[in-house]
Order: sequence, then structure tokens, then C-alpha cells
Amino acid sequence: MREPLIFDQGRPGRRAPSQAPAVAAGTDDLPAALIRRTPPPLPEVSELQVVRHFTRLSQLNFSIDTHFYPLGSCTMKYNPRAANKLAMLPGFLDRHPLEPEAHAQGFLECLFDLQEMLKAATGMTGVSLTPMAGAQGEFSGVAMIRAYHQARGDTARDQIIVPDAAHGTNPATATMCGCDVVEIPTGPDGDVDLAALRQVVGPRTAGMMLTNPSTLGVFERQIAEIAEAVHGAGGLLYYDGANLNAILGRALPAAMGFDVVHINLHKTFSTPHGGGGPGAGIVAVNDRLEPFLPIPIVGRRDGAAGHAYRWLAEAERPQSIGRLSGFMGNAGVLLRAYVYMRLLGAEGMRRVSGYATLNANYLMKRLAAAGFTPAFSQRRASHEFIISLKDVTRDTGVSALDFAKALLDKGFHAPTTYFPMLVPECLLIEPTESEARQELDAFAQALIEIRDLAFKDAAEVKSAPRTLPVRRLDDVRAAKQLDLTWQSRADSPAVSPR
Amino acid sequence: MREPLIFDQGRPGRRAPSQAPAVAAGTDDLPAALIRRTPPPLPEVSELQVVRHFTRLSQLNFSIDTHFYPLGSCTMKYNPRAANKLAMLPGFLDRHPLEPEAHAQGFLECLFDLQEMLKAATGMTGVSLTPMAGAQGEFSGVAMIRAYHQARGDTARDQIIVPDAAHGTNPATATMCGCDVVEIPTGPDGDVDLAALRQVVGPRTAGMMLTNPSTLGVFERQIAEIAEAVHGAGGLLYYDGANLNAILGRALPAAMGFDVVHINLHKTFSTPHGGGGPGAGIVAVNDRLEPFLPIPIVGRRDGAAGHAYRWLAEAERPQSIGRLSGFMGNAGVLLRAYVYMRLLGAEGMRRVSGYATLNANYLMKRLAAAGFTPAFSQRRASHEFIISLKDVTRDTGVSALDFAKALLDKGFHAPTTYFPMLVPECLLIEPTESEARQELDAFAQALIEIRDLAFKDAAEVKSAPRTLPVRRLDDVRAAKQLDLTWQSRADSPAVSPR
Amino acid sequence: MPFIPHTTDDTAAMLGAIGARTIDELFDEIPPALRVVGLPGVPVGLSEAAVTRLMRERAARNRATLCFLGAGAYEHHIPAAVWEIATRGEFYSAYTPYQAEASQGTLQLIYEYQSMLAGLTGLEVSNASLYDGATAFAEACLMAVRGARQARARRIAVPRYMNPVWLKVARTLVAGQNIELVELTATAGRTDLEALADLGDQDFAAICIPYPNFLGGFEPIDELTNWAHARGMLVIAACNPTALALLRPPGEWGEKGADIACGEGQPLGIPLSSGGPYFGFLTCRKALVRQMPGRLVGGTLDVDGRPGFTLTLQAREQHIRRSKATSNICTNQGLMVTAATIYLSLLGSEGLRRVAAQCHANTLELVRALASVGGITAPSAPFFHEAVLTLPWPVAPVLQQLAAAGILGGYDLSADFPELGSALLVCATELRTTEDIAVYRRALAGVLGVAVAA
Amino acid sequence: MPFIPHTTDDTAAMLGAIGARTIDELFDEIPPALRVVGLPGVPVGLSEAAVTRLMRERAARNRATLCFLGAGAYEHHIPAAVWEIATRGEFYSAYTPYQAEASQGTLQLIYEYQSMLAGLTGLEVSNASLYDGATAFAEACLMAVRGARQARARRIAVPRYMNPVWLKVARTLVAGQNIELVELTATAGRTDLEALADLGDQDFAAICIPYPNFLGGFEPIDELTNWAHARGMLVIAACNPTALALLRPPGEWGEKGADIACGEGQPLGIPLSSGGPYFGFLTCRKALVRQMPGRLVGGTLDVDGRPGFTLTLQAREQHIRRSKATSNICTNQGLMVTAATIYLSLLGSEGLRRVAAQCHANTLELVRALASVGGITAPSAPFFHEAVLTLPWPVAPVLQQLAAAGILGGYDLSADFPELGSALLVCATELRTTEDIAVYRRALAGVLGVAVAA
Ligand SMILES: Cc1ncc(COP(=O)(O)O)c(C=O)c1O
Ligand SMILES: Cc1ncc(COP(=O)(O)O)c(C=O)c1O
Repeated sequence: MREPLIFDQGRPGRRAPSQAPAVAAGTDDLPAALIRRTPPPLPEVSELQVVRHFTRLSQLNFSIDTHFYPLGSCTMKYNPRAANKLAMLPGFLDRHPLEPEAHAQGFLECLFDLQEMLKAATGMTGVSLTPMAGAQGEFSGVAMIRAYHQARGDTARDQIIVPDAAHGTNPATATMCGCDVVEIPTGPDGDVDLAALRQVVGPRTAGMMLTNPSTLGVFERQIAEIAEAVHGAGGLLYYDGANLNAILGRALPAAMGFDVVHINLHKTFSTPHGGGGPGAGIVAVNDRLEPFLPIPIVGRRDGAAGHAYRWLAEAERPQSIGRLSGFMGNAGVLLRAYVYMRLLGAEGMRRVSGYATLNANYLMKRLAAAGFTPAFSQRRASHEFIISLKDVTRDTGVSALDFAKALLDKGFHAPTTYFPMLVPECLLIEPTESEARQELDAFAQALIEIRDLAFKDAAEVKSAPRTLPVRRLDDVRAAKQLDLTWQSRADSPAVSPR
Repeated sequence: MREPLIFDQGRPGRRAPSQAPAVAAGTDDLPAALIRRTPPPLPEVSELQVVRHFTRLSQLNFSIDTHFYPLGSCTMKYNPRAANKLAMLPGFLDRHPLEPEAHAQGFLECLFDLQEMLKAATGMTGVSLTPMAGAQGEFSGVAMIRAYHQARGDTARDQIIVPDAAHGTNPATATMCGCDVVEIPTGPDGDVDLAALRQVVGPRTAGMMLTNPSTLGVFERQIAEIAEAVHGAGGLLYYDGANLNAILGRALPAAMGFDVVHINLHKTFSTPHGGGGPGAGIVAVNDRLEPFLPIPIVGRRDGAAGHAYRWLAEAERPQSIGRLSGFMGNAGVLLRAYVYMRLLGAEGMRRVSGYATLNANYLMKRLAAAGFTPAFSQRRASHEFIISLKDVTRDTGVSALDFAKALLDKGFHAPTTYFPMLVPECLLIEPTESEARQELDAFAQALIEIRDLAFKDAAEVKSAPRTLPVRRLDDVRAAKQLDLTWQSRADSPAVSPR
Repeated sequence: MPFIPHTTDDTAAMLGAIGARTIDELFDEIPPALRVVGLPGVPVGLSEAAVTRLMRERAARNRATLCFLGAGAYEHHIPAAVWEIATRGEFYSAYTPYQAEASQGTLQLIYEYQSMLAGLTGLEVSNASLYDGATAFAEACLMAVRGARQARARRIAVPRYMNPVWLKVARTLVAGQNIELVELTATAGRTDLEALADLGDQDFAAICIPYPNFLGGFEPIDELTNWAHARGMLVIAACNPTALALLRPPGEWGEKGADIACGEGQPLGIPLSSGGPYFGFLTCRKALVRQMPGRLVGGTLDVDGRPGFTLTLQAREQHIRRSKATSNICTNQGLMVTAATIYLSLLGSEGLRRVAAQCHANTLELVRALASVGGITAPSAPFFHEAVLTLPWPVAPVLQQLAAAGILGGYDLSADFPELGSALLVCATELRTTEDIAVYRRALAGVLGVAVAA
Repeated sequence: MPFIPHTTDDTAAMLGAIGARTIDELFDEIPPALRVVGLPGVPVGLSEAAVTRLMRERAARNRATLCFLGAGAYEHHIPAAVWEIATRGEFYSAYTPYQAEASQGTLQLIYEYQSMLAGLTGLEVSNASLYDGATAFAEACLMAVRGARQARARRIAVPRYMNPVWLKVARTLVAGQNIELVELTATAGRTDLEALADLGDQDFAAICIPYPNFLGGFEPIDELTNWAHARGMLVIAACNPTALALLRPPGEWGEKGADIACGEGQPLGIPLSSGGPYFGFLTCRKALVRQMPGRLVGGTLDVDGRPGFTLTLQAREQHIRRSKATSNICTNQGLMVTAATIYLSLLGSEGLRRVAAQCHANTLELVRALASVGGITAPSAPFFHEAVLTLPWPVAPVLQQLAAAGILGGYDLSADFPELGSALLVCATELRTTEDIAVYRRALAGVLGVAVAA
């Protein structure tokens, strides 16, 4: 059964009366010209219709709570319910962000502890929790690097070196910060091409954005040499922490020579992905960049009566690159990450990277043994690995996309496809540490069955998915005949039937 | 995809370690003979597996939040989320039932207010909130009636008159109270056979259990005469309030001559049905039966410092029929009903019965117009009505059960079937006031389509449901080869595959 | 007019289709004299915002206290996942699974619940739940009388140190069926085996053995079980379910094991919630299955041979057997069973065992700490999870002052069991910390005006 | 080892299959010098019960206060259904809907959200959300520069009385792209139209018009819109979304209507939650759709002709256009959009209009009540939802004493806008009652040592 749009279920004048004031207050003191003439096209439905509509819509989604979700580079691990429940305690939820610090000591203490633990997890000395997702964390990193060079009069340094395998947000961020992006290739065995790097570093190098392990799912073995090359040329090294799940408690970005790292709390520290956010892309820096950290930051003053926590802002951090959020960032996400980290503890963090890596290597081995082609079969998988379906596609015409759709019919969310773009017909598979072995075996079995079917009846595979609310959608039509709102359909009914 | 049993997903030694003490405390001070030798066969699974398993299981259910659920005599109206959220406030949820009353004044005030509103809604003068479902409410009613007679030395009165259309809990309760059940028939036009009643009432009559409107969905027009007959013979009149949704704010059971009434808060006052409870079957009485009410009851003492609320128990109510619960009843259900009643208010309660009756009469009219046979077409439908499929079954072999199963495929939960048993191939349909007209029209359309198909291809209808997790189940096998636990399957694998 | 979706146009069109002018007209079959217009005693409706504010103020008036009180309801840790899943609309707003194909979620969950409770109690069958522990004990008595070999036997032997409220409830519920609960003599806090001889050859349908008993002590389970079976009686166990992860289950008592087990399910993931809703569990041997009250879910196959679940043996129940039903129960405690099944899955056998062991260890630590306060004597016999302390002063005023200091000190036994003197039943679950116990000790010493070493 | 399902057998078998002896061996590609064994700064893991107790204690240390503070975050009523549905696992734990067939729930919800926000702002296109109001304003500026007809125009005109933090954030985010935010002269609490002439013929890409402005007042929206369009500038509206149910939307400003609208979505069902996560909305005319940052969901058909939804125009985004993307945003505020869409469905146009009207009426009542305290002057110009009171004393100490009395009195404007003197920005949402306002009035009078009539 298709779930109609909420708008199509309404009737003029229908309302959920207990949700708004019983009596409409007068507004005749306001200038008549300012009063809206036609009401906005919001739904006119009952509370039961709203509950039913959105409960039914939720059931159409694949999610971690219902499916194995090995979406590479997204770390779709279990999001503990305790983090949600405790972040939504009234004491945190009902507090205005501008309340005096004296009223918010409990909240600020959680954030201060979180800052300290993130320093420990990265080996860095300064942390700011305010970036609201990885992309904003990257922005902070590159902006701090530029501020660092500007503070030293080094204004010529406007180039950011980005490996071709880097996530799209890296180059987009560099441009946003007014830098030129210099892309360098990746070698055949998955490492950054050191020679190419050594050629491009120079007086215009502001810094390099590196993900380690890279989005190819392999550890950057020449990290020391890379750091040395970049620092040698006067540049700084930025760490995209999206893949921290691979090395948590095993290696410290600071020790690798990175100057600044962002961490996606909604990946490594399991805050919910929420259908596309909210996340948090906190940044951690060594002492070189500490003055430039985005504000506000939580500071602690040790007085006689114990600790007093407070916000450090413009006055205390004059060289800061400034503010990134209307108040202080995604507070609720920070509290959820804090609860998760207190549940894990130091030993639990080490286990995260250990078992994420065990799961990835086991699944890679099972698939390789079944004849699939890992992109880097001589390498250890990190917390994720790449399978290239180039040969199967060549032999049967069945692509990585077709495999992805067929996996949906078998009850598995697909891995990341066609990223990083270097590897043809690429599946980037990240099982995470919270999946049991039986789930990995079932997933491998599903891929094997799909491949067998590809050789027997390619059309059958290409017709997937068949068991979901819709079959494959016409993306060209979606872009050509733009249908972005319900009310726009009234003007062009041909666009798509109600 | 079938969801395997939670037990089949476990592995020996697998656990959710953060949910239990990290270190196992020693128990060597306990006698060795008392220590359990083999661990209980509980699942050994991870927290993610538990969340996934029960999230997936929930999606297999029809419910009010996902489907139109016209289950006659169950009043499946919208359960407001506010009632759940506010009943689960820590101040109510974290309180031990035996905490001193001084610590529970907020909780007790809610219960006292609820008692007062239930008196107003029934016209009665005394209320006890402790019965934990309709059946316990009935037990209280019959037990009070017996206690009343015993207190007057009227020990011979051990007969309870029950109309044949009454719900099964009525006769079962009468027996449980040590009474003999005297069943009287219902007349052709849906009213109790007054003549039959007048014949059976006499010196052994303890009382009569009556549902008004009856489970036939029609108001008991001769209620005054019935009350007069029962009271005239020295008996008392008990009101099964399961159908109060029909007359809330329109007529008062006390005025109809009833001495005691039970109300199912999980029907009329929308507390959740929870897959089979919890409910609350509160009882309200006139002054005749007040001394016998089950305890504890909330009393109020008006002191200088405002009200003080306290429990009235054995000391204050020596004639009470006693206690029905380990503490005081289903507190959380009472709080949810209280929130619902404060949201409705007096005017809102009247609208409940008004629109429940409008919906039932409209749907009955639509179906009659489409050629279906209401059991009592000359009567007004109350909040529910009966359609008999006797003729369709005779002509096509397609039964009420087949219609019910076909409705599931069309996304509607089935009405109550084969109850009350008087009406052959009976569908007892109760739309409730919270359903919109478009839902009723769609439901009528579905019944019409099923009937048309019955005449074209009876086998097709009889093969329903086809779109659900299972097709029709073998009830005979379930009773013959009893498979009531997972561990029992190990002894008789033939019973049913894991 | 909350929760009513009808617009003025809808109502007009619907009345038109019915052929009535107004909604009031639809009530014309109610004799005019019985018609009322309003509900004077009911206040005007409030918005959700107003009710939220009202309930928050009232909830805040219930002072938070440090809980050392058990006596039938225990403050255990409840994993966050339990209620975030149990209140999903598909569990919260479904009803009894009459249409099996549309209720496989609830049905499979109840089947899993039945497996867990039968296994926990070491017996073979569990129903889908009863209202609470007290009514489960009453239904167990009725079931024993129905199932007893001597049809005439309508007496149940009950130890002195059973939950006193459970006994009151059972007496109320069985009053109409002339069943008598006969109290057994007790010495030193448990049933006196020698005194059993005084019963002579009176007919008993069953004996109930609480585990642990109301004082936290242990009844002579094997001796009583064998004694009862020798007299053709059934054995009913009344258990704290958490204990069964650590202690020998009723199914393994005496030579043949208990026949029926019942108890309060609140400790399995249900919040204290001011008194309820909790749930009662009831399990038994296969032979007694047809005497079981309430719902039963069975595994079976569908027409295509796929496994599924359905309500079974419904002929016992009131909606089929009416006056001859095993019980009048219909709606039971479905939502609580949903929560308990998730709780037991999250804890597992080892997790629940550690909770039980920690409760025991904490109670031991509590008893030692309080007994170190002058004049307070600890129990001698072994106990589990709860223990009786004897105070040198009347218990009630001590508890009152402790409550004023924000501490729920325990249950005053002197009213129910005068022979125990100033006896205070204390309990410490796995949630009580050493610091909490120290707070209690200091407060108690203060109340008793006794100086104690820090 | 929470959240790890591997038993010792699993691990052994998996290592066997890989051909490694231990898990540590799998990290042999990390240069030995870089390997660490532990994380000294991280404390030992706690049980869920222990973390629950810790967080409850910390949450309880945040005193509950009576809120008359707005300045970008507002305490509105949030229907209970909003978060009970938004935190269902299928919304809470899904990610960006890359596989459309497996994400129709999120995709259809975003499409409905886009319809509601476009309609609310009177424009044609909405994206799927940005981080918050401040970053939405910054992205609107970047979008305007991209979309401006004069390619060279890299200045944005901003009124003086805009949210000061939003300006700081925008300056930080656009710093790298030499875009300049130029402050317009203001008189009597709003932009001075005459002073516009001082700008001469400088190139501007756009003007931003806050609605209401930071003082709760109204900018000359029609005049500014027409003035900007006449100079080939785009018009950006920065709106409080609740107001748009009552007031004329940006799409109907001036002759041609604003081109872009942005703002903070927190008032639409998002709790204050100590600062976030909130969400930013961004809507625009169809002509500018290709300049829109972030995700867009479009309706389309599947191979069988059935309607469905999918991410569209992804070529604008970073995962396709990389360095030439319209924005670097990837993860946005999906869960907040889910809550806001449920909120807007529950309120509907009439419900949201009544919330806006009540906020206005309550703020009027608040201003009248506080102005009746000696020495306090009320604003003269019309305002909506927030208003500026001028105190006879410095604001900061007054607010401090009010906070000690459990009242959040408002926002101290004197630091950001010295020209306003001792100016206090106060706000009363639909949740503030007459009684609350009386409590504030009494407390303020007490703080100011002024006697007031009861
Ligand atoms: C490798 C990598 N870097 C950066 C990002 C951007 O993080 P966010 O989506 O939180 O902005 C992602 C997000 O998926 C990523 O996978
Ligand atoms: C008419 C009627 N009476 C009594 C009952 C028994 O109520 P409960 O199920 O709450 O015990 C019901 C339950 O469905 C009923 O419909």
C-alpha cells in the first residue's frame, strides 16, 4: 500500500485542536499590511492521521535498528538507546542556551569531560566541540591552517593538497576557505603517491587534507614520510577523522604528525545518523593551532568550592577563527557521544577498532575466497574494504548498482557504491564492530547468490529491487521535470500524479 | 523475510555487558544446595540483536497507530501520546508504591481528581480505581452485590442473571464469585426479553449483569422496566461499562437504575491496549454499595494547609470486599486516563459519544445501502453495529472469517467476528470517534469489493490473507501438537521447524 | 474538540447520508428522561500544553528518595532500550492478537516470553501473563483446586511468612468458591516441618512455598515439596523472578519438582511507577496446561508450511467456555510482557545472575553496615535480596524520620508479624552503592541518636 | 565490552579464516612507532546504570527557570507525538537516503518538509535543511553571490539590528571568499531608508531583511525589497518561522517578492536542549534552485509508473561536484527536520497562526506589566513576539538577580547595541501565563527596589 502525502489526507478546517491555544488571540495592534492574507499550505489533518502517516512512513525505511547497514565511510554501528534517553533528560532538554553558566554546570561538565576524552583519543592538546558535522570540522581545520599562516605573515600559502580518494567535502571545504585544491593520485597499492606529493609541496602549500586509513580502506603506511614532506615545505597536516573507527585506541593522529583532526561523532562515537544528521565534526589540534580554535569552548576554573565550568569565547580566544553556530553547536549530539564514551571507557574504545577491523578482514577474506576481487587483496583491510565488480560487470553487464539493488531485496542495506571514484564498479563495505559473525556470513552468502544469478539471468538481477515500496526510480525525470513541492504539482499535474 | 526466534540468534557466551554489573559478586555465603546448577534458557544475544529483533517484530503488527482497527466492543480509538509521555514522568515512574503519602501528594491528587470525574461521568457517588481490567471490575461488582445481600442476611441470593449477548467475562465472573448464572434471551429487535426476565427474577436473584448499549450495538430501551423488575425482586443491577463510549455525557448509568458500573479505561478513556493490556476496570457505585468498594481508595482531608490526600484502606472501610492487587492497581493506566480526560473536558466527552455514534450510523447506512444486512436495520446504531453475512455465506460459501482475512490484505484490521454468538456470520463493527469519514468510506469500499469477489471467485477470498508475514494458520495443529516454548521444540522437532 | 477529525462539512454530509438533522437525533432511542446534556463534575478541557504543565508540577511534588524498600516492588536498572521499543505504536496500540496473521509480532513475542518464564522457573508451560503477583498467586490456588486429584480438596496450605497483601487478595478472590487458605506454623522465620504433623489427614489441594519468603529467608523447599507430593498435594512456588537466575528453580525442588510457579514480574524491567501496572507470571507442568488461566500462544504452520504463532487452547477461556472458563481474565498485562521480554533478552542468563548476585551482595553489605549501629541485630539464618533487622525502638517513627531525610528505610513488619518485635525488612538492589549504604547508616544512627564511626 | 557481539569462539574462528593469530596482528601495517596500547586520558567504562545515575545527577544540577528569554531560541509547546515518533529506530538510525527504494520514508518526509517550508515562506523551493539559522544565513549570502546578476558583486547589505551572532558566524564562514557584509544605518530601531542613498552605486549581491529584526521590530520590508530589486540585488529574508503563519511571507514582499528566505527552525518542535541540535531552513525562487546548497528531494516515477521520491540535482553537491559544489555540507539536521515536519502537520496553518498570535499577545501583556514598574519604558514602534524595554539601571546585574530568583529575564542588548542604552530584550511565548508574567513583574520590582501594586 502506498502512503499518500500528508497533504492529500487533509480536509479544509480539520485540526488537532489540543495542540494550539483554544482561543485565537487578537492581533489588531499589528499593522494590517503585515498580516498574512492566504494561510500557508500546511496539512489540515487530525492528530491520529499525523501519527499514522509518519509511523507508516518510518516503516518504509531501512535503518540500523532494522537492517545490516554496511555503508562504507559512514560507520553505521549500533546507536545505544541509553545515549538518546539520557540526552533527552529534562535538565538538558528544557535549558535555554543563554542561561547563566551557574545554572548549567552539569551540562558544561559533560562537555568539558568530552573535550578531555577527545584529546586523549587523538593525542591532541586542544578541542572545540562546536562544528556541527564533518564538513564544518573540515572548514575549521582549513580555516585554522590559513589563520596560522596569516598570523605568521605567510599569506602566499593558499594551496590545499587533497588525495584523489578524499571525500567530496574535502575539496569543497578547501574552496570554501578560498584555497586552491591540488589533487594528487593514489599509488597502485593504495598509498598516497609520495613522489607526486613531494613534487607539489612548496611555498604555496597551506596544508594537506588526509584521511587515514584512507577511503580506500587501507592504512597510510608512509604517513611519517607524508608528514615530513608537508611540514618540511612549511605546510600543516589536516586529518579527516571519518575513519577513526579503524584506529581508535591503536594509533594517535597527533603522533602521526597531524596538526588538526576532525572527528565525526555520528560515525565513530555512534550518535544517530537521523536520516541525514544531526552530526558533530569536533576538531582537535596540537598547541600550534590551539589559539585559532572555533569558539565557544568549555573551560574549567578550579576554585575552593570545586570546579566551575564556563564558556571561553571572544575575550579569552581573540585569535579564534570565530563562531560556526548560532549558539554553541549540536549540544544533544555531544551529550549522546559523551554517554557512549563513558559506556565504552578506554578498554571499550580499543575493542571498537579491534573488532571493526576483525569484521572487515573476515568479510573481505570470505568474499575473496568466493571469487570476489578486493581492490587491495595484499593489504590488511582497515575497518572497511573495497570489492571491485569490474570483471563481473564486464562478463554479465550486471553493475555495482545492480548488486546494490539486489541486496535490498535480500534485506541488507547496500554498501557505499562508486566511491571512492578511483575503483571501477566499487563497493565500499564497512561492517562495523557491532555486527555478529552470522550477519557477515549471511551478507557474503547474499553477494554470492546475486553473482551466481548475474551469470544465469542478468536481467533478473537488473530488475531488482522488487520487494520494496517502489522499484527503481527515474532519476532523469526527477531532475528534468522538477517536482520539489506538493503545491507545485497543482500547477503542472503532468509532473506526477498525486 | 521471517524473523527467527530471539533464541535462534544467540551464541553461547554472547551478552550485552553494559546492562549488568561488570563484576559477578560472590554468593558463597548462600547454601550450595540452593544455587542453580544449569543456567535458565534465556537468549544470549547482543543489545543490537535485541533492538533489531523486537523492532522487526513490532512491524509485523496491525495497530491503531498504523491501521483502521474497527474491533467491535474494544473501542480502538487513538491513544494520545501525551498520556504516555506524562504518565512516564520520573516523578510518577520512580516512586515506590509504599512511599509515605506525604511524598506522593501529586500522584494521589491525580487519582482523587480521576475518582471525582468518573463519579460525574456515571452519576455514581463512590469509585474505586483498583480493579486492573474489566473482568476484575466485574468481579468487584458481583462480589459487592453478594456482600450487600450477606450484610442484610440475604444469603439465599446466589443467582446472577446474564443476557445471552453478554461478554464471556460476565458469566465467568459470576461463577468465580460462587453464583449460578441464569441466562436470558434477547428479543428479535435487540432488546432483552423482558418477559423472560420477569420470570426468572425472584428471592434467589442476587443481581443482573447488563451491558447498555448491549454488545448487539443497540440501546436497551426498556432499561427502566428492567431495573424495576430486578430491584422489585430484591436484586441489584450491575452495568458492564465496556460500551460507555456510546453514551458518555448523554446518559448516566446511575439514572438508568444501575447500582454498580465498571468502566474499561483502556476502551472509553483511550489508555493503550498494549497487545492485550494493561487495562483498568474501575468500579463506581451508588450509596447502597459504597461501604463494600474494593480498597484502597484515595480520600481527601481538607486541612488549613489545603488538601491532604491519603489512602483509605481496611481501617476506614471495614466492610470492603477487600484488596484485588498487590498494591493499588494499574497506576500508570489511571494516570493516562486522567490526562486523556483533562484533555477532553466535559464538552470533549460529549463529543466522544456524539461522533462515535455518528460514525457507526454513517458506516451502517453506507453498508446497508450497498446491500449488506445490518442485524437490526430498524434500530439506531450505538457506537457499534452488527452486519450479518448469513446470506452471502449461504450463497457463496464465503464466511465472516473469510471476509475478516480479506480485509487484512486491504490494510484494515478486521471487526470482531462471531461475537455476540447470537448473530450468525456476525461482524461487530466499532469505528470510534477518532476515525475520519474518508477512512469509513474506504472500509465500506473494501467490504463491497470483497463481497463482489466472493460472488466471482470465492476461492480467491478464502485464500486471504496473502500479503502478510503468514497465511492462514493451522489452529487444530496448534492445539493438538502443543508447541508452547522454544525449548520444548528440542524434545519434539516434528512439532515445528525452528 | 481534540481527537475528532470531522469538519463541519463532513458532519453535514454524514448526517445527510444517515437522514438525521443533528447528532443529538441519533440518540432518540434513549428514553428522554434519561438524557443529560452536560457533565457538571468534569472540568473544561485543557490544551496539551496546559495538561503538561499540570502533570509536571504534580510529578515534581513527589520527592525523590533513596530506596531501601522492597516488599514486592524492587528498584532495578531498566535498560533504556526496553521502553523505547515497548512504546512503539505497533506494540503500544495493538490489542489481543485475535487475527493471528496481523499480529505475528505480539504472538511471537508472547511465545518467546512463555519460553523464558517456563525456563526461568524450570517448568514447561507459561501463560501470557496475569494482572500482578498477588492475583497470579490467587489464580494458582484456583488452578490447584481444579487440578487436584482429590476433587473435594479445597484447602491450600500457606506459610506464615508470605506476602500479607497477597494473602488478603487471594482470600478476596477465592471467597466465592469456598476455598480455605490454611496458615502453617513457623519458627525461626520459616515453616516448622515438625508442626506439619498437626494437620493430620485434612484434605489439601496444594501448598504454596514463597522463594524467598517475605522475610527474605528460605523455606525448607525440598522437604515441603516431598511432603506435599506424598499427600497427593500440588506444590505452588511463589518466586522473585530475579532470584531464579541464581537459585535452584521450582522445577528442581524435591524429587518431582514443584507443579506450579507464580510471582510478581515487576523486577523484570518494569518501573516502580507508583504501584503499577506490573504483571503476574504463572507457569506449570505440561499435565496441568488445560487448567491454566489466561492466554496461551502456540507455534504452528500456515497453509504454505511456514512457521507462525497463534492463540491456542482458547476453549479454556471466557470468550469460549463463558461460565465454565478457567478464569474470567480477558485483558491482561500485554505491554508489561513486551517490556519484560526485551529486558530478559538484554540481560540473558549470565546478566540476570549477576543482577541477582549483586542484589544479594549489596543486601549483605547493607545488613552489616546497619547492624554496626548500636542496638540493631542482624538475622542469623541465610537470606536473599531482603533481610530482617531488629531495632531497639518501634519501627514506624524511625521510618518516618528516615523518610523526612529522603531515605525509604524499609518495611515495618511489626504490624503483620508481632512475634518478630520491632522488625524492619530492608532491601538493597544492584543499584544501591556503598556510598548510598553509608548515607543510610549515618542517617539511621542520627535518628537513633547513636554515634557511629565514620 | 559493550556493543561487541563476538564470543571467544566467534573471534577464534574469524581469526582462523583470516589467517591471523590475534586481533592485534591485523594492525601490523601501522608503523610500530605509531602503535599505542591504551588511552590514558579516558576513564574506565561504566555500566548503563552508572552512566544513568551520573547523567541524572548532572541534569538535576541545571536549575529549572521561568523563561522570558528568546534571542534566537524559543520555548514553545512541543506535542508529545513529535519526539515519540521522530526517535523511532527507522528515522533515528537511518542515514542519508542514498538508496531511494530503501528510504521512501525519509524521502517522502523531506518532500513534505520542502512543501511546508516553501509554502510557509511564500517561495517555491526548499532544501532538506542546513545546520542552524546562523549557517543558513551564511549559505544564503554565498548563494546570493553565486546567483547575483553582476558577477562581480561580492557585498551583502545587512541591517544593524540583525542577530549579532549570526553576523559573526556569516563573517567567519564567508571570510575565505572575500565577501563583505556591509552594515546599513538604522534609526528608531530599524533600517533608515534615507540613509540607503549613502551607499551610492556600490555593487551589492543582496540585502538581508530580518523579520522580525533582533529587537522584535519590523523593517520596511516592501521598500527595502523594491529598492534592492531596482539595483539588481537579490533579497534575502531571515525569518522567525512561527511568525510566517501570521505575517505576510517573504514571497509577498514588495512587487516581486524576496528571492531567498532562511532562518532558525528551532521554534518548529525542537526543544531548547541547551543550544542544539536545531536546524536551518533555506527556501528560494525556482530560478535559483541550481544555486541551492544541501540536499533536494524530488518526486518521480518508478519503472512501473508508481510515484516515489529520490534525491535530485545532486550534481550541485560535494559528493559529485567536489571542489565546485555549491556547499561543502553533507550530513545536515535530518532528525530535526523529521520532528519539525510532524510538528507542522500537527499544528497546521490555523494552529501555528494561533501559536504566533498568542506569543504576540503574551509579549504585549508582558511589556505592559513590566512597563508598569517605575522607570521602565516600553517600545513605541510595533513589535512581534519580542520587545525592547529600557531600564533605569544597567541590565546585567538585574538579569543576574532575576536568574537567582529562577527567572530568565531576557537578553542584555547594551553590549551589542550601546546606542540603545540599558536595553533588555524580553519575549513571552504561548507557554507563558498571566501568572508567570505577574511573578516576573513582582521579581523585577523587587530587584529594582520599587514597590508595585499587587
Ligand atoms: C571520509 C569522510 N569525510 C568527511 C565526511 C563529511 O562528514 P559529514 O557528513 O559529517 O559532514 C564524510 C561523510 O560521510 C566522510 O565519509
Ligand atoms: C462488553 C465487554 N465486557 C467486558 C470486557 C472485559 O474487559 P477486560 O478485557 O478489560 O477484562 C470486554 C473486553 O473486551 C467487553 O468487550
